[in-house]
Amino acid sequence: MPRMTMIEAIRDAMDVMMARDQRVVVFGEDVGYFGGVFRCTAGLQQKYGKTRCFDAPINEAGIVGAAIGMASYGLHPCIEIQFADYMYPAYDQIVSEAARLRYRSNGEFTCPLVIRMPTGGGIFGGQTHSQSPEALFTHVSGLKTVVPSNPYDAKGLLIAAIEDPDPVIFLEPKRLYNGPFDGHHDRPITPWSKNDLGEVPSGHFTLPLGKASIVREGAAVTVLAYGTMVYVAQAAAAETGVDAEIIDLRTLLPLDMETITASIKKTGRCVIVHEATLTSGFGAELAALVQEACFFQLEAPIARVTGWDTPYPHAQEWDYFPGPARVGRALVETMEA
Amino acid sequence: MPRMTMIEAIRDAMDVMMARDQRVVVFGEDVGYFGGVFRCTAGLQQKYGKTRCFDAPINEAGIVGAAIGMASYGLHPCIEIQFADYMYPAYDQIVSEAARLRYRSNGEFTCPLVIRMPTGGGIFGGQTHSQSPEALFTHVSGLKTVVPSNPYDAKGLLIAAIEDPDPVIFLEPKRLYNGPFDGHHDRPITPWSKNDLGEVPSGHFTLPLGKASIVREGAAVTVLAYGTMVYVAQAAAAETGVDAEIIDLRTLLPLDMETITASIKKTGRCVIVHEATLTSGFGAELAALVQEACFFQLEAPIARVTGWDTPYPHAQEWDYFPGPARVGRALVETMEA
Amino acid sequence: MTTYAPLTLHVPEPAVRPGGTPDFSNVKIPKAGAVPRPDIDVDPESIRDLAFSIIRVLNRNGEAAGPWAGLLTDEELVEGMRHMMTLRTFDARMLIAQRQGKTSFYMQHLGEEAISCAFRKALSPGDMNFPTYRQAGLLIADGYSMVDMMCQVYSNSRDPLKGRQLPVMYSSKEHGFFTISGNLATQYVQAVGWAMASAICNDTKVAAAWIGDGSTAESDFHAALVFASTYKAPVILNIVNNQWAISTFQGIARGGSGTFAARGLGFGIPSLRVDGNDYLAVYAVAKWAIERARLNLGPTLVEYVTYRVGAHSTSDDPSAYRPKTESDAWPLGDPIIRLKNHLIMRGAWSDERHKQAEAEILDTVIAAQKEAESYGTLHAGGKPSARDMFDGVYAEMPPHLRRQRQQAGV
Amino acid sequence: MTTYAPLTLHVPEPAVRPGGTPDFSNVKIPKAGAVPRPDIDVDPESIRDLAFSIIRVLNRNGEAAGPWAGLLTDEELVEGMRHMMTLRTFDARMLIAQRQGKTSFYMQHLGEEAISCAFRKALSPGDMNFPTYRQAGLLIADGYSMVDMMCQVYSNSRDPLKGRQLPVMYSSKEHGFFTISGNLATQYVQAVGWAMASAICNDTKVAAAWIGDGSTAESDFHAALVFASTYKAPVILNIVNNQWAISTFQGIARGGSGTFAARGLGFGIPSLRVDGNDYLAVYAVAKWAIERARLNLGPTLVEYVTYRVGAHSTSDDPSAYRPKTESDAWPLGDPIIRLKNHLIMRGAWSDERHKQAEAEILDTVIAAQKEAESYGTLHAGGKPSARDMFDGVYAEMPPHLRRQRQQAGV
Ligand SMILES: Cc1ncc(C[n+]2csc(CCOP(=O)(O)OP(=O)(O)O)c2C)c(N)n1
Ligand SMILES: Cc1ncc(C[n+]2csc(CCOP(=O)(O)OP(=O)(O)O)c2C)c(N)n1
Ligand SMILES: [Mg+2]
Ligand SMILES: [Mg+2]
Repeated sequence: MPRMTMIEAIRDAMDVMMARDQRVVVFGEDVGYFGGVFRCTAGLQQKYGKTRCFDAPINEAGIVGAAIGMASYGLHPCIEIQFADYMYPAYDQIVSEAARLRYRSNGEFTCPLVIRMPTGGGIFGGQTHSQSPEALFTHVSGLKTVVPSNPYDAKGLLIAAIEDPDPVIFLEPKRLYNGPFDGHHDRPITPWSKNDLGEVPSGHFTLPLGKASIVREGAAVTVLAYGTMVYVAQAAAAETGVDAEIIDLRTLLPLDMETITASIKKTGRCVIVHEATLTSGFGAELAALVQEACFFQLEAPIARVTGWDTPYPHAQEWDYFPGPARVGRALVETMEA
Repeated sequence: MPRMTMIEAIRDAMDVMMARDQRVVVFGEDVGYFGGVFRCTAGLQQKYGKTRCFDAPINEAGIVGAAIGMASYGLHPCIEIQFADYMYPAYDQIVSEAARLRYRSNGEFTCPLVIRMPTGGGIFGGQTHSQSPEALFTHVSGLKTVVPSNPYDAKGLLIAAIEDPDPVIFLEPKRLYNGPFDGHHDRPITPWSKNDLGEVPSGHFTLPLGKASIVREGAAVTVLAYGTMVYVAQAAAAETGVDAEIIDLRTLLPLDMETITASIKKTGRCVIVHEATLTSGFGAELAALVQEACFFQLEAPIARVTGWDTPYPHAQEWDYFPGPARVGRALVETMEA
Repeated sequence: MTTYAPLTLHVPEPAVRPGGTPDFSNVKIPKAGAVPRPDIDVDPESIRDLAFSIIRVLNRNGEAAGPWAGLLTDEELVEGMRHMMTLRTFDARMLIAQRQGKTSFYMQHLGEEAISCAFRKALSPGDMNFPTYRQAGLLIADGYSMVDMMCQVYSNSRDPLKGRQLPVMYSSKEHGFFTISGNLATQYVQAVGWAMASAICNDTKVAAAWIGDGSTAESDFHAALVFASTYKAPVILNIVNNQWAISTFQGIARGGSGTFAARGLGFGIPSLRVDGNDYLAVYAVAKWAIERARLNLGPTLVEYVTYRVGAHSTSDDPSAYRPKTESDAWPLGDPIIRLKNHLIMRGAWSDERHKQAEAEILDTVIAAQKEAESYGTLHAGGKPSARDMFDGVYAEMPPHLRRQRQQAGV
Repeated sequence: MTTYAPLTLHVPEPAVRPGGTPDFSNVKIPKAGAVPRPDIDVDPESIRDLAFSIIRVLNRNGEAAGPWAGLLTDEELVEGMRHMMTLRTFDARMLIAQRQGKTSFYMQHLGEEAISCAFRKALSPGDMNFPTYRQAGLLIADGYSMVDMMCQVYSNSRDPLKGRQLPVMYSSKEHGFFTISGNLATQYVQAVGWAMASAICNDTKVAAAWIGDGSTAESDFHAALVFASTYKAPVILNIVNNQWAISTFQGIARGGSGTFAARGLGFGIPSLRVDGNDYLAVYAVAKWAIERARLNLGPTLVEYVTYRVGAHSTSDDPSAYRPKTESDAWPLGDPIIRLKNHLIMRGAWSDERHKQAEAEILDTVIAAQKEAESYGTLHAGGKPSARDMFDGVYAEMPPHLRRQRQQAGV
């Protein structure tokens, strides 16, 4: 199997789908000739022509709004918002329009649309290149929200997202584009080419939206994580020696409650990790669901380790980022509670 | 003390502040000559002139964006978004700008701004006149979020919000504008003039942001509610006979965890009620906090009774609205768990 | 150094408020027939002045004049008048129904009937409108079932939208009528995207975007113009300037530009203004703009100058913010009366035939209403089920929604 | 029925891509001095053509020509040149520092120095700029401390913004420089609001909004123009058209309008284009627009025609999307060289003095850099504390944040 970075896997997913399905079109800021500031669409314009992959004006509302119109026509747009931090101007189109089209028209008009956006910190991007807005999507009925953590998943999930008949928010942890990252920013980085998860089948394959994956089996405590935090959690488990079962959620909505519940019924403890700010983050929903489903099995309070309730700072990036030390502490405390 | 509707109390708060403080300006769609579609600003233009209370173009981003500019100049704008459902076009200005101005400029530029918006259902407003987007604000560092449930609170909290040095989202449950509403839509309505909470002091007074109020003392289970749901919870308690302690949160952020924790340590049970959709609603954050703070006191899973994860439908309004029957069932189930 | 006088904020005000005498002397109205009809592939720069004039066909005497006249046969005009009369009658009945508590809300078209009725006739099957709540004429003129429309208004058991939408927020793909959003302006740019899709697919369908004067202030309006201008999308960008946005006069949205059509000038988009109460003028301009789009010549912006005679909606009382008699003073008259006079002048119509048509139409509308009410009204009779509420959020219901539906016991 | 050819989507492309020969023959450049200078209270309608021309003062021979010339003394011009040279040197040093890993990111002004440097000199104390990341000349020309700027770039212990902001996102209330947002266009409408506040308070301060060519496509641009037009806000709406938005040429944002200044025409806002590489022309137009605002005559829109000679940012490599030599072909030249030639021609400057000034400025910048680095750089030396991260989210820290700070152990 070819080895790919996450960028290559994402590009490959679009490539496969553009080749198979004339309805798939790709556009966004700088995605055409140049191929995107993270190079995710490099070469697609050359291969499929500029009416299937093109540069958009800098207007996120317009990008999503136009894509909704295209989707309702019958196309399957897969569009890029340059950074998740810049999705807010498009939020109305996403929430009030894309998410509700099928419902309000009783299925007459639908919106098969994928909105890709790089998310998360760890690249010294400051307040406006580091955000993780997933909870702002999971609150909205009609959307699905996906966060892949490796090249293999990224390709399989992105193809599934493009084939999905409904709007899918596809959040790409930019810190993982070129290799896994466990939060040890002072250590050398392993590229995907040296990691098994960089092995990605060529051609068409999908992973179902709504299925989590257990990335580490364990008996002591269940860790719920996604994106970059999957690796941070693994580092924390390794470093503390806590026998954690680590679940990579992959899709936040629909959520794989079956896998989550089975694990927590086994371990009796739960730590939730995400990079977004704490209050009303997706961890809140996870905690609420877990305590509801597993109340009588829980032996300790569910802990959340997250970004702080501040904007994402530039200089204090590693104070903000919920790294392995903080996650490790939560594991130990949860075991001791 | 004069009796007022919630509309009158809100208007009175602005009136008092416009008279005391030249810096307070009021604008929004239809708020000038006409006085607002809910009449909350009626008479203010006549009294204070059209440069202090005026009609705005229909552009919510522009309304908030211009208000941010004014606030940074030194004014204290108190602006209206006609319905909370129409705040999305302004969401970027609220999240990326208003909420972060103080932080990113290290206090050089600040944003004393109140954004009022009618929220919630119960008036057959359909998908676009019924939403409760509070969780989309509580996730954003730098914002405060207030939801009054009666005329007295509305006035005291709104004056406090206008005096606050930071941006405050002020959500007005429109179903309560003219009287309390317990969800029994088929029964006659009591106006505020017949309710003690309609007694509102004239002149200046404030209620602190961040203090909840216990509206019903009880020993069996704690109900966390705000806005319209405060009355629904009261009806449910009365009808089931469950000895619930009902807390009206009043401010969602900052949250009065002291009052919440004290109550749950006493009752050992907790039911959370809100009208917004379930997933990633503010109830998720409440559940996460409560299980963390009171894990060892809890005798039953924390229950959430909320709007369903669908858009707010028109015809099925009362199927969607979490009424006293559903809340009552949750009370009983939580007692039996 | 110069000392400067203190700045003051300019807050525009309408010429008259309740108590005052209506005054439209500031509305400059060119003679019917006076505005030239440019070639279809005209350079937008060369017709900038059309954004500041008003294209009119019907003059005061009911004659059709000038280069935009002569496109429609007597039969087509009679049909157009019937559409407008039907829409007006439909509105009148639904307004009463709302007052009777048969539904929660209604919005009428009084005075604006010509715009959507005439525009629809200029479109072809397969084209798509992205309408606001004040273009039901697009459905009426395309023969969409009035019963279905009423069932939607009543949110009853036969409501094609299963009670999910506010009254008048129709949807009919078959009739080229995109599902209406309650959010203003959002669909303007979607129309552009739909038109781009038609071009991407090398089809020949065109889109029509609709917006009100007040809503042009929304930012999505800009997004639409940027995308339409850049990609030369086959779309007609319609602005219905009915002078009011709820209680707010059009000057607040328009600001210092003389007109709304002027907004198109900054984008190199041909921008025309047309007498919105003149069925013939609306049809002619629509035809011109649609032809441009279909010939791949790109977008056209059209401002329809009209007046909202009725209240904004059943929740509104305009006497609080404008003189009660303002609509009588409106200088462009009533679209139905103007077309009627024209037809009579042409010898194709008479007062009796008009009265007869009125009666027939009323009968038809009442019959439709009876049928619709047999399927229920908002608070009585048949209604969509609570189960319907959970359907259609996604193509396939995810587990959490299934669980919620179970909890709801439906 | 006519049959129509299939539609096709128009996707604009720049004239040349890497490998091609740079070609600016489509940029029509009027002679210096050719464009008239209208009265300050001119009717916007009567100067529509200024949105399609370019106001220029310095001609090819370095002479100042025409009605916009003659506003600045030799000393002022020399000062202006020093500002531009300082900014260029500052940029060069910070670019190197970034490459050395002393900070994470940098954005330079190469080729665009005249715009912000000249504009600042036309403002008065108390006025407020709402800049983008490419107007640091506003600070340099106002005498803001370069050490403070560098400390911000380094996010070090003396960073006035405590390490919270990305490099170059300066803030200085004292110097009329609003805290920069990383989000494009958001501040354009805030500038209008600030200007409205000045008018509401009956002050005499004016605001200047700044935006790039690419960012005019953002919807907030529209919000700004609507509010400015409606309330006649005392604001100057600046558009810096440097031909590129990262890899995207200006045609994608501009679409079918010939220019960006044209966008103002739809709002009745006087809209001017000016040679952005001509210090004298920028100053003259800025002065005119600021005077209009201060006299309560309302907003002015100004498009500065320039070229982004450098990369978009340190994360960008323009050779991937445009010919490497494109900047050499740019017909409006280099702002520093042009002003230098003018001063030499005036007898107020010489090549030696220029070299000397270069050396002096380099020394000053290096000294500032040394001092700044003594307070730390991003990854070494003094840095803002983790405690700083929790401060300033609110005026008073709420309990939940206090608890989090405790948890963080800082
Ligand atoms: C985004 C948004 N903001 C506000 C509203 C509330 N609203 C509904 S209709 C209306 C006035 C629209 O006026 P106009 O565009 O002129 O259309 P008209 O009603 O005159 O046809 C307003 C403000 C809304 N529906 N959506
Ligand atoms: C809302 C938003 N969308 C996208 C971006 C990413 N971005 C940063 S700069 C830029 C290009 C801006 O080009 P232009 O406005 O021409 O300014 P210039 O860089 O040329 O000065 C883009 C797309 C952003 N910062 N904010
Ligand atoms: Mg209107
Ligand atoms: Mg640019």
